[in-house]
This record gives sequence, C-alpha cells and structure tokens, in this order.
Amino acid sequence: MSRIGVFICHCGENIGRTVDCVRVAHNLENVPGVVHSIDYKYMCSDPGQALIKQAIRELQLDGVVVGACSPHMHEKTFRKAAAAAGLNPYLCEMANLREHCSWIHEDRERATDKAIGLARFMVEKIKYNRPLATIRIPVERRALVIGGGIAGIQAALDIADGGREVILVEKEPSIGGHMSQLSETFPTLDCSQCILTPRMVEVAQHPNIQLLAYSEVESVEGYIGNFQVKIRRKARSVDEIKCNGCGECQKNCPNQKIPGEFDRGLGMRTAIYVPFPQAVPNIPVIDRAKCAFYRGKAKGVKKAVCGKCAEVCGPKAIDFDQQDSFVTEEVGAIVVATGYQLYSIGKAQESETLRGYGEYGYGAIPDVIDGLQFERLASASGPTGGKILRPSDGKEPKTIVFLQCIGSRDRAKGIEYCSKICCMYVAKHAILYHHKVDHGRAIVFYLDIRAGGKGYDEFVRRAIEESHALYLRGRVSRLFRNGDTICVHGVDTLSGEPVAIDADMVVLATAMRAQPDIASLAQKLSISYDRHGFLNEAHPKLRPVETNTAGVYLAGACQSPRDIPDSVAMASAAAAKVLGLFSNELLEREPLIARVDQLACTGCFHCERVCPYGAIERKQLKDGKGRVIKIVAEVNQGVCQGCGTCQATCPSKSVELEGFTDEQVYAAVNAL
Amino acid sequence: MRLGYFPGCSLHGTAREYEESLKAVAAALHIELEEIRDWACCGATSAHATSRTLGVALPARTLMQAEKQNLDRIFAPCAACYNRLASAQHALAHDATMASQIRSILDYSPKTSVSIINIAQLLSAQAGEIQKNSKAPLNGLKIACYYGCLLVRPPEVCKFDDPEAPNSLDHIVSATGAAPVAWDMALECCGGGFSLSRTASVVRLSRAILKSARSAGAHALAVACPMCHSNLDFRQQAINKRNRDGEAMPILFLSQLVGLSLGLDPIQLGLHRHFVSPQPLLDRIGMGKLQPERREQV
Amino acid sequence: MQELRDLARRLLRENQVNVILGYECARRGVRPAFITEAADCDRLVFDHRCVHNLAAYLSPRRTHVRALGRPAVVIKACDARAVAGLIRESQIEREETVLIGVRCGGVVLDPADSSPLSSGNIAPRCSACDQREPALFDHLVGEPKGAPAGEASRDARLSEIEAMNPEERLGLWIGLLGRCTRCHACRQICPMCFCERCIADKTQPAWIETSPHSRGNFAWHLTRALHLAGRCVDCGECERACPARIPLGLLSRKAARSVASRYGYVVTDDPAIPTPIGSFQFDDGQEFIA
Amino acid sequence: MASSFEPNIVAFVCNWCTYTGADLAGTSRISMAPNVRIIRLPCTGRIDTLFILKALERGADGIIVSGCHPADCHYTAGNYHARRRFAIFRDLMEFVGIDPHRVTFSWVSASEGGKWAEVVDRTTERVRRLGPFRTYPRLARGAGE
Repeated sequence: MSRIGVFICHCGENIGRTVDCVRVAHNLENVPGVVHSIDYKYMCSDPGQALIKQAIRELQLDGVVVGACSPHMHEKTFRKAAAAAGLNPYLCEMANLREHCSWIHEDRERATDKAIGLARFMVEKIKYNRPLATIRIPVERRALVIGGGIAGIQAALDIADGGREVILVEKEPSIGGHMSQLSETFPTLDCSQCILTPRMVEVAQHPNIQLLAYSEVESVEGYIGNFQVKIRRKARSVDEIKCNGCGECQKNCPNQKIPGEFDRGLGMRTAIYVPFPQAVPNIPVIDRAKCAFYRGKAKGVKKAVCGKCAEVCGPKAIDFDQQDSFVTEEVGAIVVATGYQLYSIGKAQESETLRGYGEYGYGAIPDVIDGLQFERLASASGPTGGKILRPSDGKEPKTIVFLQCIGSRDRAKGIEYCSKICCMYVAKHAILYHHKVDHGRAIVFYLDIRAGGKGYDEFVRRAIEESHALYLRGRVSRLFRNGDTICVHGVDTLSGEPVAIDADMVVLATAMRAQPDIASLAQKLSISYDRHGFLNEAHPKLRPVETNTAGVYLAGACQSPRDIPDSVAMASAAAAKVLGLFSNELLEREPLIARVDQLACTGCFHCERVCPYGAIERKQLKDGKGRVIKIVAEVNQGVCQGCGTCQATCPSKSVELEGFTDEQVYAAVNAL
Repeated sequence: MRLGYFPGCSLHGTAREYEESLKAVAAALHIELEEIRDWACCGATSAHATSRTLGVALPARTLMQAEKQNLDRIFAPCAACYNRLASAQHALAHDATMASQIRSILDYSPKTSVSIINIAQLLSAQAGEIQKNSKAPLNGLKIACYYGCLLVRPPEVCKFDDPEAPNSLDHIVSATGAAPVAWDMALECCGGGFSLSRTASVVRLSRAILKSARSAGAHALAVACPMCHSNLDFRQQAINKRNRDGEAMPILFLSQLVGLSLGLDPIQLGLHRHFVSPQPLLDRIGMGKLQPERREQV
Repeated sequence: MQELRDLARRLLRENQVNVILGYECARRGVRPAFITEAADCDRLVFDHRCVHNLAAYLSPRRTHVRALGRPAVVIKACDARAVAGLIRESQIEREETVLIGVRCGGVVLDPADSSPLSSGNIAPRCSACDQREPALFDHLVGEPKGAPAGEASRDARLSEIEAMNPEERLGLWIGLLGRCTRCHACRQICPMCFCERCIADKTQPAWIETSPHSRGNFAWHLTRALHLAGRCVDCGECERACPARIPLGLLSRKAARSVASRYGYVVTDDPAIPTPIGSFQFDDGQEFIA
Repeated sequence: MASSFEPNIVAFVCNWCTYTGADLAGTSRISMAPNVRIIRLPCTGRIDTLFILKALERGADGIIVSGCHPADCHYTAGNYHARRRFAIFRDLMEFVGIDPHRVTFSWVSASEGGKWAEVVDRTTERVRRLGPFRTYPRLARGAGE
C-alpha cells in the first residue's frame, strides 16, 4: 500500500485544544507511503467528508487514516464516505485521538507526540489492509421458540402473526408455564388463567405454529439464518394423534395419590395425567416412575401389573412401548424463553454459596408454604377451590404472616439480587387473603418495598390501607411450632422492638432463580450466562433481547427476574427482532472473520478446540488424483464471529483474522 | 487415628463424665487422644467479652503448643472451647492486624493450617464404625439433639454443618440405633454463662428448650457442651418444681449415648454423675441399675 | 528380545503392517531401524540403549517414512505419550498405527554408551520415571522391569533456578541461549514439533528473528516452550540433539511445572484428555491479573 | 534512574470491554499518563504472546494486556483461553529472568473507565521506577554472542 491519505480532525476544540493537529498532520506527511496529510475542524461534517472523498478520487488513495474520535463513534461514517468515493471501506481506519488522547491528557506537547504515535500505528497497519467484501448468507425464515410460558407464547404468536413459521418447544407436558399456576395477577387482579388460556389455545390453533410439548432441545448446530436444531420428543406413552383428551384414563388410574407438581404438592394427581384441566395440548402423559405398569416391569414382573388406562381408552391411544424420538428442524432464529425456578428453601442447594433457610422449617412445618403454593390455594381451580386453608388441618388461618426476600437480597446465605416480583405478589396475597378470610390478620415482614411500575405503588398502598395488612420492616429470625400455631420471632426495625407473633400460617416469598439446567442449554446455543445462571443479553441497555450469538434472542425471566408485563414486552421485542431478520432473504455480515492458510495448516486443530462458536470445520485437501494429502481446518463464514482466539492459539500462525492480521499488528508494533 | 486433644477446663471439673465417656468411646473406636501439653483455658465467654485480643491470644497459645507437639488435628470436645479455638484461628488467618498483635504477644506465629474438630465432626465421621461396633443398639429411644449456640455457628468459622438446620448430631444418634426427633429448639440458647449471675433468665430459656423437646416426644436430650449440660441438668429440678412441667428429662452427653450403644459400662461412662438420673432411660433399653452407693455428689 | 522379533515378523508376514519402526545395533550403540522385510526382523533389539523416541517418525511430515506404508512402532512409556499427543492432535489415526509397547527399566543418557545401566549413566528423566510400561499399545512385550537406578531428584535444578534472583536467572539464560545457533535440531527431532511450517520459519511477518542472536533466541525458545506446555512428553530428545548442549528440557519442564501447579495437568498417554492450553475452567487462577 | 525517564508502553486491549472502557475514561475526562498507546484487537483471545515479545524487542518498556472480566467476554470464552496462555507465558518469562512486572494483565470492563486510568497510571509509575527495558539491548550486544 503506498498511497495513503491522513486526515486529522480537530473536533472543534475537543482534539485541537490539547493536540497540535497541524503538527500531527505535518509529521505524518513524512511517513513513507503517505501522499496526503491534512487537518480540518470537523472531519465528520459534510465538508469534512467531502475532503476525504475528493482526496480519494483525485489522488487515487488506496488507504485512508482518519485521526479523530473513537472508531466506536464514527468508523461506520468514514468507511461509508470512503466507499462512496470508490474505496473499499475496509481500507479506511481510525486513530482515536480524542477519547484516548486529547480528552485524557493536559500536556499539549506530550499529547501531540502520543497522537502522532497513534496515527503512525494506523498508517503502518493500513499498509497491510486488504479490500474485503461483505459476507452474504441465506436466511431460513422459520423460528424456534424454546419455552412455552407466557414469554414463549407471546413470542411465538407475534412471529406467527408476522407470517413466519414457528416451532414452539416446551419441556413440560403442557404449555402455560408458571403463569398458569397463578391465581390473580397484580396490579389489576385479573385472573391469570382467564387471560392466559385463550393465548394457549391460540398457539395450538395457529396455522404457523408447530407446538412440540414434552420435548427438549437436544443440540443446536449452525449459525444465524441457518440453525439445525435436534429436538427430543420425550415419550408420553400416549399417542398424540389418537388421543382425544376424554380423560377416562385419569379417572380410572388406580394411583390417585401422587402429590401434583402443578399444585406444588398441595393437590393430588394420577400416574397418567394432564397437569391441569386447561392444558394445551390436552393430552395426558404417563409418569413412568409412579405408574404401576412400568414399576412392575422394572422389578422384572413378567405379567403386566396394571393396564387400566389402556383398557378404558376408547381410541387405543396408550402406547406403553413408546420411546423418545427425535426431529431435526431448520430455523433461522431462536428465541430462548425458558423462564425461572423458585429458590428451594431449606433444601440442599446445588451451589455451595447458597445455604437455604433451615430456620424457617419449610418442609418440616406443614403450614409454612411458599408463594407459589399460596397461589394454588388462592386459585379458583386449585386444590381448595380458592379457599385459603391450612395444609395441616384444613382450617382457615386467622393470622397469616408473609416473609419477603427469602433468598433474595441476602449476601450471607442467599443471592444478592432483588427478585423484583415478590413485593408485588405479597401485596396481592395480602389483598386476596383479606377478600377471602373474614377478620383475618395479615402481617408482612419486608426489607424495602420495591413497587416501581404502573399502578404498582398504589397497589401496595391498597394492601396496607384497604386490606389492612400490617407491614413490619424487619427480618424474622426463626419459626417455632407452638401447639398448632407457628410462633414467628422477628424484629420491627422501625420501632426497634422484637416481635413474637402466633401465626396460623406462614408464606415465604422465595427468590426467583435461573433454571437449573441453563448451563447446558447455554452451551448448546453458545451464549453466555451470569454467575447466577441468568442468560446474558448482548448489551444491558441497547441490545436487551439479543445475545452475543447472532440469531439467538432472549425473552422473559431466563434473562433476569421479570414480571408478566416485562416478560411479554420482552417477548414482543424479541419477535420484532426475529421478524426484522426475516425481512431479508440474505443476511449481510462484516467480513472481519478468520481464514485459514491451508498450505501451512498442519491440521492439529487447536483452533477447533478454542473456537467458542464451533466455526472450525475439517476439510480434506486432495491431490490431482483425488487422494487425500492432508486434513486442514476451514472456517465457516456464517458461524465465525471474529474473536481471533484461533489465531493466537495456532502454533504456526496459519490462521489469519481479517482486519487484525498478524502483519497488521506486527506493522503497528514495529512503528513503536 | 491420632488426635491432639484439648479437654478444656470443664472436662476436668464439672463435666468429668464427658471426659470419662469420651475416653472410653475413643478407646473402643481406636482413636488415640494425645493431650496438648501445657494447654491454657480457651477464655470461654469472659475473655473475648472483655478483650478481643485476649480472646484470641489464649486459644492461639494452645494452638502454638499443639504445633510444637506436631499435632495437625486438634479435637476440642467442649462446644465453647471448639468455638474459641476455631474463632481464634479464623482471626489469625483473616485479620492481619490481629495476627501481628498475637505474633508479638506469643513471639510466635501459629500456622493456620491445623484443623480443629469438634465432637460432631469426629463422631459423624465415625458413624459407620459406631454402627458396625454397636453391641447394644439404643433401639426405641427418642433423642432430641441439642446443638446450642456454638457448635455450628458462626458459619464462616465452623463451616461443617448447616448453621440453621444442622443434622450432624442426628446422624450420630441414628448410628447408635436411637431415633432423633424433629424439634424446633435445637439451636436456641440455654442461657450460657449467666447460670449464676442471672439465674432467672437461664431458667426461662432452658425451660423452653426442655418443653419443646418433651412435646416432640423425646426421652432424653443429647448435648455437646458442658455449659449447656450444666444449665439443662443442674437447673432442671428448679424448673420442674416451679412449673410442674412433667417428668424429668435426662441430659446426656453425645459420647455417653455412643458409649451405651457400644456396650460400655454406664458407670465407666459417668452416667451416675448427672443430677437428673438417666435411670428411666436405662430401664427403657433394659440396662441394669446404676449403683447408688457409687453416686458421688459434686 | 525374541518375543519382539517374532511379533514383528508375524506383523510383516501377515501384512498387518508394511514397516517396523524399531531399534537395531549400530557401530556405536543402537540406532533407529526401519524394517520392511520379515527376514530382517532378527536385527531388532530393545535394551537400555534405546533412547530415541521413535514416535517422531510417525509425524505426517516425515514423508519418507510414510512412503514405507503402514507402520508398527516400538514405544516405551514416554514414547507412548508422544503417540497419544499425535493422535490427540489429529496427526495420526489410532487404527492406522500398530503400537508395540515395550517394558522399560530406564535408558542411558547416550545411546553410544554400551556399559550396563547404572546410576552413573542413566538418563535423569528415567530415574524420576515411575511408568515401566505404556498404557497405550496393541502389543506389549518384554520382561517386567524393576525401578530404575539413580536419585529421583530430577527437578532439583529447576527449583534451584527458580530460587535465583531475576538478574542471576537472566545471566544464566543469556549464557545458555547465547550458544544457540538456530540449527533447529531441537525442533526437527521433537515428536511434538510437527508443524508444516514452523512459526520460526514464517517471514511475513517474522515474529521470531531468524538470525542466531540472543534476542531472537529468547523469542524462539520461549515460544517453543509455550507451544510445548502441556504437550512436551519429556523424552529428552531435544537436549540430546542439541549440538550446543543447551539444557532445553529445563524450559519445557518449567512449562510442565506451570501447568501442573496451576491446572493440575500432567501429560498422559490417554489421547482423550485435552491439552491445558485450549481448554479452561471458569475458576482458573488469575492471581497475576489486576 | 533519572526521574525524567518517560517509559514507552503499549497496550493490547480487546475491543468490547477495555477499549470501550478507555473510551469511557475519555468521555469522563479522566486524566491519565500519556505514556500508553493502545492497539485494538477484537478479544484478549486474539492477543498473542508474540505481540508482547515483539513489542519488547521493538523498544517498549512496558506492556498492558487487558480485556473483559471472566464471564463477560463478548465471545463467551476468549478471555478464559487468554488467561491460561498468559499465565504460563508469564511463568516462563519470569523463569528466564525477564521481569514480569513490565507486563500488566488486567480485566477492565466497558464501564470501568476509572479502573482503566488506574491501570495506566499504575503501570506507568511502576515501569518508570523499573527504568528503561535494557534487557533486550543487552542481549543484542550479547554476553553470550
């Protein structure tokens, strides 16, 4: 490269005040290869850009270095200007003379010297820049949504309504997620089922949505626009096509006493079951661990121990021999909406830093329950038909105590973040309790009330003022059984007094935690997660629903604790991103990716080991007669994101990362 | 197995039966206890209540003695002694100012790698052995395991059991054949060192513990701390008399229970030394009479 | 010995392989042998003079050996680690190579040394070796061997250098690496140096100065040691080949010590265990990072 | 060493965290030593130990290598691989007597403009105290040549 133009920007006074831009431009003029070096007040302005374009045309420049602000600010601007003048945009580079020089130094002399040095780096580097062409890859315009809670449902419906096919994968037998377990929703107190169920039905009936319930993502290959997803369809032991959802099998199942997951152990289900009456799809599944048929078989009993469900099934849908099966789908984008799990109180935690809350006796004292169990008690379709009754003796609790922040905001033994929804749902519980129990007394122990949101603080005030919940600011140290009541020992930090309350029931507002198996899913998708297991967005403010793997988007509580409105908003945002991606048949990508020098490559595949994206493929090099000479690495252009870890790892430096090649870095270092 | 042994003051005084039973159990399980030469009082509650430095220096000196004796594991049966030794070690490891202060006092800097274990740690590691060597399993006995304040807390010092829902003692009691009961007061305070200065408080606190154990159906309480033992055992007569709470509840050291299950002689285990006679308990598992003439008054 | 010869003969006769890579007697000591005829199998020997790491001949870059056809190779426990490395790094296919493991009680430092093995002439790495036979093989031959003679204080020198002050260390290495003539014998003989085009030979850009000059020598040997971290099988061939007698093993053993203490990694003959560079743990030590 | 010595320091930084963090230091007008010049790479995973060696050969007195904190890597794992590479390289450097204090490794996130300034100032100050890097010139003259 020999005809380089250097353009030094004053940025008004921003650079010019501390850097002698005239001296910089003069100095660079003398560098071999530079044919043109000028300074100007505002390079990014129209006249400034015109100067660059004019110089490219008139002086046949084959490289442009703009000494101005951060490339994060204006690299695109200047590359576009260069392209407009007929220069390949990747032959234009920026030296950061503002953020990295004039703004952080006072000594004009030394700042100018440094500015010259920074510009020199770029001049030397650009001598080795190559013209690059944007990469275009075709897009498979179908989407995969993982998780059928409210976020997944919303994302699937939005994409499907946008005219694109969606595959919705849900690991449970029915979609609906946690929202289907809730009684009413804050701050409007509309019934959760009433607003959710129609959406679930819509999913089932939408011509663009293929629902794969009781299924899990097994593996994900490929890259944006071109993912191949293998999905495991777990064996239901029921033929989905034959089953008509009549429910006879459940009625006749002899094992009626299994604590139901949907009712959080407060209600019973059968061994063949649909999780709840409004389930979508309304097809039962056999719990093989509890079913007498399978238990007998596992014990080696030759004759079938039970087969009641198969006997009563009209359409003969029961299939005891059903096996897991696999389907592979081609999709162009993936929305992850896998939701959350509740903090398991008093139980051994999988992480050593979390210790649980043995002092609250959850699991030992039957009338200590968690928030989701309270939801089931309060739900009209729940085990008590919506009556608040104690699990121990079925009596109505006249005094109920709610403890907030169980697990949340507790660095000593829980997790430090705020779970965000608990303040609101505890207020809701207090209001529901007030509606349902005459002369009941609700007491809430809280640390702070966090009720930011439309109508949220008003809602908490309503719990206090209209439902007469007594809010005490403080922690509870321990719960004791005292006859058939529970003695709550705590402290009211506002009065400074210790408090002891005889309660009939205690509800723990437990933290929202990331799903337990998130690491394996994140690995399959090559996306990252924080130390709590919540999936990382690409940028906390500006790219909240994207991930660092192009084509993978996030919705709902898998990214951080979220309530329903937030989850739905996020899901619609993710759907908009997917539809935006699908609006083009071809996808354009920056060409700053790795390429392998296949002559020098030895095929040791260290690059393959370190590549975070699985972008390295193996390719056979053959001679004229078709014999394999050697197997070398090849970079999949669609998958490579351009981190360059392969290049630094390659012992013989047979990989080059475009835009940051060894020659470019070497040249810059040599300019020291 | 060879272990450094720190008896502490109580085991040579008010809690002689704790030491007697420990030594008998240790011998039966082939554990060699080597007493630390010239050990000093751990400082108990008084030292660190008056001076934090003294509260660290006293146990640090004992750690130094143990180190000189090449002991890399120290067994401190008394929960309070254990707590003081472990806390001192924690301070030496994490508080540089304190560590340098102690260095200048002792003219020595104790290593912080010596491991300090309490009776729960020792015996729960031996649970398999206890079960295997059990000659008289305590089937049918219901025991309330009492951890008190100091055995598993604070968590950053003790680090071996859940500080709010511990189960190590229950684990050991299960190994003896007895059944640990689920109860609420396993971690509550008995009144500790206020036994003499604020007796009324001690009586109130200890009574709540006994009541809770009784209502959970326990036949006896198992403890790991001489101070707790003295409050629950010695004060029980007064408590029961004043409140008519019910039958007396024998308070046994954990090592005594283990000893009984190993078939050791109740007298050798010091069972005759308690104020509340464990005789009803022995009757329940079909053991002989404690010899009344050998009963000594403390 | 007869067992080895019989096996080799059978492998060739049954056309299981086309060439046996083994050892034969030479004028001074032993040397590598490439036997393609069953009749020549009686030339094969294996004893304490067989120091060469024959795995080096398996590298696809040795086209003259490749041309002989499908090989069977005689490997000691240390050589097996190199074979595992070649499999791990996709240089050879496990099924395409027949591995004749030999039981070994240590070898001498100098293959020309024909005196019996003693603590005086044993290769230091053998004194510290506790592996009498490879775990990776198709056939295993030879009598069981006892532990080799000599002090197992292999790394004393390493620790000694670590204990020096930086100036002394620098002086030491300037002295040692200053002798390097960049003949690259260390690289040529190394079973794990199999790059098609070595970084030291790359000129665009020339990261490593090519002239035999201490500054480039530092870059070369540091880079080589880094490339061998977690890969060097400690066969000692580089030191044996070095005409300037530079104790190069010190550098690769320092790298080995580094990966062992930091990541608990020790080179094995299990090809399934990944190398430490190229894998990671989330909680890898980072005491040196601010 | 003369106190007027101004060291020449090169920083190899990743584009997403440290480069952006340094931009933030600029927008926040945090003043720092002008001795450090940044070379931008996409990721610490791309930063080769050869860069360090070459920079030292070319007259740098100190080096900074900086990127995203663990778990924050834009490319999910580049920094983990870099961490191992640099750990072993640093051990080797130290072993042959090159002062590891000439090379600062750090994690500076996009939000840590202040930390970046600290890293720059601390490294400059430390290298200034160590004096010019004469090891290599000495090698070129060469005790053993």
